[in-house]
Amino acid sequence: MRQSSLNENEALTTALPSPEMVREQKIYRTFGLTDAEYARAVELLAREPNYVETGIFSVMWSEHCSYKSSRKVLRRFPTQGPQVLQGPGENAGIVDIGDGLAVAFKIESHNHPTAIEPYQGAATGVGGIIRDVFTMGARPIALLNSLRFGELDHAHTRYLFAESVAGIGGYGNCIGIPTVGGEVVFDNRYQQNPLVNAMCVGIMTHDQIATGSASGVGNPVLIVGARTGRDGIHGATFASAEDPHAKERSAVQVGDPFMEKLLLEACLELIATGQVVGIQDMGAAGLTSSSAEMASRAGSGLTLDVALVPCRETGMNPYEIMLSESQERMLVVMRQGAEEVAKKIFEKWDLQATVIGRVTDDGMLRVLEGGVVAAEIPVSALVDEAPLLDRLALRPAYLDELREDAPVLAQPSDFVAELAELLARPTIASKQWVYDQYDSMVRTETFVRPGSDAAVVGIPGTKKAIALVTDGNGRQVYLDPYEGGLRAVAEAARNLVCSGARPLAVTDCLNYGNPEKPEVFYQFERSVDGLATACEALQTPVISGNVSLYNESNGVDIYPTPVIGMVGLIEDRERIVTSEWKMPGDEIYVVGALSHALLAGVGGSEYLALRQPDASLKYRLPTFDLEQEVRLQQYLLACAQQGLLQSAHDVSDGGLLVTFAESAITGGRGAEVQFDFAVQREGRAIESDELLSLFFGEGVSLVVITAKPESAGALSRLANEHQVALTRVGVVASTPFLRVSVDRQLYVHADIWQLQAAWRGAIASWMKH
Amino acid sequence: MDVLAKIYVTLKESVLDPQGAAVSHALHALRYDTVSDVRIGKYMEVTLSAGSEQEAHQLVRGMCDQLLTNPVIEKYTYELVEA
Amino acid sequence: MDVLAKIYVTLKESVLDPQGAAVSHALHALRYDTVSDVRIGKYMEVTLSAGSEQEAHQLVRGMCDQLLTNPVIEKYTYELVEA
Amino acid sequence: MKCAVIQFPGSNCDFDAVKAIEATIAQPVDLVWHTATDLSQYDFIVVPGGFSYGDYLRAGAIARFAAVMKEVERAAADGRFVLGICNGFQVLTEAGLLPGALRRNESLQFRCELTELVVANAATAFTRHYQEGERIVIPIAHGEGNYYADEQTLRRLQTNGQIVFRYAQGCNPNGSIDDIAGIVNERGNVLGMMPHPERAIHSRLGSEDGTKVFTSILQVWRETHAAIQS
Ligand SMILES: Nc1ncnc2c1ncn2[C@@H]1O[C@H](COP(=O)(O)OP(=O)(O)O)[C@@H](O)[C@H]1O
Ligand SMILES: [Mg+2]
Repeated sequence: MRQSSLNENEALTTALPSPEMVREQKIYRTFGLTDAEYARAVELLAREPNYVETGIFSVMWSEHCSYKSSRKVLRRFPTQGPQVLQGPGENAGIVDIGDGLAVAFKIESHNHPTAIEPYQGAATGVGGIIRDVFTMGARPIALLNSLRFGELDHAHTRYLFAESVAGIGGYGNCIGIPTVGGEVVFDNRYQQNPLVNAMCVGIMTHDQIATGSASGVGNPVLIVGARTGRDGIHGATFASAEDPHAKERSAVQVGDPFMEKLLLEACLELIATGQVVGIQDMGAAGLTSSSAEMASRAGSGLTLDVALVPCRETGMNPYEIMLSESQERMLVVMRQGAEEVAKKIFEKWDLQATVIGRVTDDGMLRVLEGGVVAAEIPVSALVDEAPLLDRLALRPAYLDELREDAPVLAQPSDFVAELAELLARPTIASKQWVYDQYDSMVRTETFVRPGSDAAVVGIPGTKKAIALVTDGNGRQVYLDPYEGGLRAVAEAARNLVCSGARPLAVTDCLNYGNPEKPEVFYQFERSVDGLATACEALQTPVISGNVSLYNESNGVDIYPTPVIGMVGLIEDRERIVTSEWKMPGDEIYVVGALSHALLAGVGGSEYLALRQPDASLKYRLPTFDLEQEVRLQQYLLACAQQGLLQSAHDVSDGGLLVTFAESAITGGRGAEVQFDFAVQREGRAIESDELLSLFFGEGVSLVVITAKPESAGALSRLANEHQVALTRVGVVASTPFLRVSVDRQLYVHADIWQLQAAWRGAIASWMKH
Repeated sequence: MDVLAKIYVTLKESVLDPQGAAVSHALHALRYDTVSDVRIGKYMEVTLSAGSEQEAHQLVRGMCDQLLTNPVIEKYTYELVEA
Repeated sequence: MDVLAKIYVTLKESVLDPQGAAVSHALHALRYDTVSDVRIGKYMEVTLSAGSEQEAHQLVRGMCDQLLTNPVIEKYTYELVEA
Repeated sequence: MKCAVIQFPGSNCDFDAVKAIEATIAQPVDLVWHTATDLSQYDFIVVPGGFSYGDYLRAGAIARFAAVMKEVERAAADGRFVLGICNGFQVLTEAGLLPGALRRNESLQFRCELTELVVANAATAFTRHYQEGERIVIPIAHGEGNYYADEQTLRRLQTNGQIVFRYAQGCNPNGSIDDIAGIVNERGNVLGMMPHPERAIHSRLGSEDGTKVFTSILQVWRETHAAIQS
């Protein structure tokens, strides 16, 4: 197979620096390889790597591709369960939803590109995650996005936010996959490092599952889709660079959603022929990582000739072709002799499918340029021998300085004004300005559009539907990495349950600062412990995910921000539950320990951040009761499945009053709500702290549900069975007023249309600036 | 003085221009066979007043760098015309 | 001969240009106070070969009228540069 | 009534249109690839929504040159029914089958929401089952739906009753002149509209008000067909 020696190659092919120059001038450092890593590469090769090989090592061993900081920690996640058909390790995870059907999903970050070219950065993030899903043989049916930006009073933040949203919409709308949900949080901690995490969900039959494995000696390897240009060379390396602007050195990729739509259709048609051995999308580190990973999974080798790769630009050398991050490309291994099948299908879609190499059995990734060897590296050296770090983790001092007592906050004289102000905070306000820019309805299966606790999408040809959500709360994870981790998973699952869905599995996007700082690494480890524990308890294994580190600028790290993407199953689409209040006369209940809600305080809450911004990082997060949470969720699910719920909405950002207000606004209905603590308190009057904790605290898992009066008996029987606290607190009114009193004293008497104005218009009015 | 700045923004050569590619393809389908390349960019006309030609140059360059283009993927040229 | 056609497409005067208005607004916010008007159009570079200059003109006009512009809302001018 | 839904590269509401035809009027329907050169067997042709050819250059500008468009033109000339939805409307205006043009939304943003429409002409083949002046809710999803026609054309549309749907007062989502959401050609057999009736055929989707577009056509077709046969 080997056609010429490496020395000849140097002379013959390119004018790239020699291996000696790479060593002597320490060129590897500019690629992001450390001295020790370079030495290790020399050892593994038993010679000095040439320029191309050095480039290949550097991207494969970058944080982005090798997960060298995080890999060990990620092993703590539970990944198994009867529903799991494909766990982590492939392009996307897959869970069974019965009837021979399965759902594939994954979430991925595109934070660094977005910081410097928000439209294209966000757009190509969406493009990448869609490829991950259709690579598995699944038809993408829904997208979600989880976003973090600085505060909107900053012009540059508004630019980043507006362009990112436009880019996400631009890609998803064009390709015809509905964007059905997500979240947006605004906090100055993200001003320099916005987070854009995109999630894609696809549907498939069990027999369509494709994987990214290059097996079968002699099988042809094809590159399909877009031509290769000099886009984003070394993007993977720079994604791990401290300063996102360092990435400017490499070109940012421009996405072509039209091309991807064709690629998607062509690939699904190709996979359906049964002639595909393996298929993998080309994301970070392009041809290099896709080929190495495919060979590694099969324990095989690959020989590729870059001269056969269709290029967009002239004069591209092997280094550039191997490292290009041009979008909308895939690597496909076909059965021998089936090349024509691929070519025919791709021709119909006006796309190229070009054989560029073969599968071998010698475990080598061999790159030729017109038959001449340009690089030759054992696949195992790139993948299995990639560095694995034991980063130092140190408990940050700030955690021990957090105060346990309640912050001193004056009791507001006007709770309605307080509530309106909270509702107008961009993090809490309606995200309609965002999701109206997304086509959330294409495919005509979106039963619950953005705006409820979770989105719900129908499964054609069945009675089933799936519920989808992303959730994360960086400030809470910062205040308590472990408990914050628990909460992130619990909240995602709770949102699914509130829509009537049984949570199935998790995909996670772990966004953190610089892992070389022991304090940041501690946050990472401890929060993963929290996430893992909650996933275990809620029986939602992690089936796919993504890690984004080095979200840091000028020495300031973002909050540790794990984002949880979760999918749940609704067996009967007639049993979907939404969050808006429905009928006057429906009874309102709070599920969960209300008595604790009085005492848990406002630590970690949006309310504290609003009232005392300086104190918002100084008070402890209330502790979280995971067992209680599990029972609460099982109870809600049982209620939903028996059709007892008219609405359900969990208490999250902003606390209980915000939850009431949102259900009132979206339902266009007021309510009469009365809490009665007098008896249990033996007449002692409620204190100001307790009132604030009840109204604005975010410490205790609570869900507000409404039900028809005749359901009362069944609801409380089930509550006894599941040992959860259920308190009837009021009724949905026929007037548009939300009235809330505690121990017979009226605190809130709000016109819901006024609340609506505050809530609905807030982001739009910022964006008019 | 009143100036009309004509600003031409194009994608950098190395950056993919999907729009240009699609149009090129369409022109071929319409039998414009001799077309070898199409790049699509933006054309902006900005009318402004400035104290001097030099200031006009400064202003136009400023707005191009700050707002009208993103140097990561685009480049621009411009002309000034007395308006 | 190889020709580069530089084509400038703008909205007709009678057609509102919301994009221009938005950019103008943004420039004012950035304190470019002397900007009085912004119009935004397209700039296209088409490389082609033609037997003569006259043929090049014909080809470019043809593709502009047929595909590159919509006469209901747009107008265009172009220049030919020897490539 | 035989129905066709055209597929361009980049169409993405093609399957939704098929589903809607099956669900509302249960007539035979085929997906027809853009290279097709014979549509003579079809009575009703839908040019669906999406981003044909990426909507690059201008929405619909490239699709209008697809081979199948000659056949769509022929169908229109024959008096058969053509319905352009969203991108389909853009294609039909670019092709000159309908007057005017669709510009970028005034907000410069893509918009997807349920919009309230008023049926401005309930006498067309496409709106027979609505009441004149009826308010209906149908979703939109577009970035370039801002309808424009010069004054003369607009006046002609108005006097001929060619304006079929208007956005309800105060609900114009894109800046269209005279709140225009959908128009027919003079002959009345070609309708273009930005809102998506195929997305409004079941309460689960938020509205079923789009159903009557399909049932109207079927009824008119049946009447003319019966007339021809007798
Ligand atoms: N970036 C976004 N894209 C799409 N939908 C969004 C986005 N941000 C928020 N939403 C939608 O707005 C609603 C409220 O979001 P959020 O306040 O995060 O809900 P919750 O507190 O229940 O998690 C949800 O339906 C969510 O899907
Ligand atoms: Mg919620």
